[in-house]
Amino acid sequence: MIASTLAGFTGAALVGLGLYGLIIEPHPLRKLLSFNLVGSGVFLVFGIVARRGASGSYAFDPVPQAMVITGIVVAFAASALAVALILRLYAETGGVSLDADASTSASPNSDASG
Amino acid sequence: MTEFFLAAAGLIVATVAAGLAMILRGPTDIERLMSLQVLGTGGIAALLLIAFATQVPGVDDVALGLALLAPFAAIAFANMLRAEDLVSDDRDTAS
Amino acid sequence: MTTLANIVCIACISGGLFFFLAGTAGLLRFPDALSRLHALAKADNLGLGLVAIGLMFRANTLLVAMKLILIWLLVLVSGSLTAQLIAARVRRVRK
Amino acid sequence: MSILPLLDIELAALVVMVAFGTIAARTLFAAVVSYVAYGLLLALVWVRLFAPDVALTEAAVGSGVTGVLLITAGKRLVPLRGGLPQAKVGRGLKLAAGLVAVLATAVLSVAIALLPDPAPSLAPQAAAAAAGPGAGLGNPITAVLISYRSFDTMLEKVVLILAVTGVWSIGRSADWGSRPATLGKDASAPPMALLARLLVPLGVVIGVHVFWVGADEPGGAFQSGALLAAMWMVMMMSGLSEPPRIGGRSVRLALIAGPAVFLTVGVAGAVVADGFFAFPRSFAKPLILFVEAVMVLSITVALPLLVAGPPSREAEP
Repeated sequence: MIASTLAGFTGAALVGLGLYGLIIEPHPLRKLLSFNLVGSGVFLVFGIVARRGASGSYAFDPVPQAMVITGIVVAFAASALAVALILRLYAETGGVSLDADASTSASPNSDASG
Repeated sequence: MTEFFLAAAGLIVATVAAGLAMILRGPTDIERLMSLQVLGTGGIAALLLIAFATQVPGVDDVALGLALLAPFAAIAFANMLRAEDLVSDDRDTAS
Repeated sequence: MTTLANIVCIACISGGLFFFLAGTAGLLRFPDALSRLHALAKADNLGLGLVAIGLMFRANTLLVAMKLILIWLLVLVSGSLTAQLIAARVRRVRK
Repeated sequence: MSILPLLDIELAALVVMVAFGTIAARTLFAAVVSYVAYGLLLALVWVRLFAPDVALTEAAVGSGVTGVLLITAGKRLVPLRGGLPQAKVGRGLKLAAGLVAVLATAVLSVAIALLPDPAPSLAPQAAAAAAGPGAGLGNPITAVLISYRSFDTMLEKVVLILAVTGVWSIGRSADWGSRPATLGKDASAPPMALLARLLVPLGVVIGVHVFWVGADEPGGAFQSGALLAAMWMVMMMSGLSEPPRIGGRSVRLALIAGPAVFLTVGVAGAVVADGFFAFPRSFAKPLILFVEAVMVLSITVALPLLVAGPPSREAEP
């Protein structure tokens, strides 16, 4: 049981780290990476719920474990959509920030002059 | 025997994780790629050792999957290296 | 007979451990990329190979033993070819 | 005194350290390499939690394919180098972010420490479900996925399809019907082509094997589909194959085949027998394997399409 609780605390730490990165990283792809860290931290917390639910002949509760697998696939689908949005934003505006000031200062034109 | 497997797994993980210092240190992306590759191989070894020690069923297939995925990531990263000039960190952060 | 098998198993895994250690040490300490690549190959080929051979003594079925060999072969093939890719890239940068 | 707790502590510490490395890395490339390493270590943790199914999914989808997705996106953003939003992050914001992070971690940790004992478990129900409609499958997770949460599994495939639709819709209207941008720009290196030629046939065999044993052991449709998708992407990245034209009928058919067959079989169960997915036990295993095989096809097609991105006219020769 110690192993699963430890993994739970690891998951909690990952959520914290991911949140921090999500807030302070300026690069959108790295924000996305941080977001995935939060996600896997949550999965880990959920995973220990599965492990703690061991009963009978099972070493784990299969229901949360199956949901973690689904979660990983859905997280990937969301990441792919986010990447596509970021790339289109770049193609349209030449920048990758939603902040109006930041995106003009980061546009290729002003970049070449400055 | 179980304890020996676990100790060996722990040592291998610790060893290859030391190589991960190169991901932060560099100096170039080539070193980062290499440290990832050694982690991949060591990870497979550790996975097999842990699985044999703790009797988790079906891990041989997981190890097979990892062995397939290690070159998968390596090809993608190597592709990335050819696509752009190899930049050392200094130029990257200076820009 | 089983004691002999155990001894060989422990010897092989210890050997694998040594090569992982040596490979990572080389990766961290060698001066240039190509020598590091050389060190990396030791961990890939011999490190995982010896661990796999050691574990084969503990495999319950022939299928598991075959999978261990397949894992090693996969890493062997992909390791040498990605090393080739990386080395080609290193040479290009040097020119 | 066993060595096992030490190993667990080592793995946990390493996972957190590498996650930190992902955030602290100086370049995007270093961050993505860290992230892939992180996924690999996390897979080891999952094996320690007796979840090899999750370990394989995490390694394949969570780390491998996501890593390739991000590194490909980074490559496409290359012209941006130097033009990144350089908004300096102030000390105050860093402090606030750190506070939020610590708070979230603390709350979660307390919640974990206070988890009820004995833990509530759906395992007995799952065992019953495994004996029910999903019968004939020895792997409890597969049994759960196929019967206990049959709708959820199907909807999750629909999420993949929705994501593909979303990614395609984000492309320019003028580009509709063309190929996505290539994954292997100057991948003419002979070692890479040789690696792909050696790896892909082996990978397909392993993928099918993982699917086949998935019924009774760890493995199954997700994992198998992810491995096969990775093999297709290896072919794309080494220049042996190009992403398909998105207008192609076969591509679209392969995408929706999984959910379509799933629904058809389920509804047929309601019509022929006495409920959704209700079939005679002798029928169950071959039928479920058939449905899952089509699901594998859909996943194998969906994942590389998500990585390849929206259609782009520039990809045309």
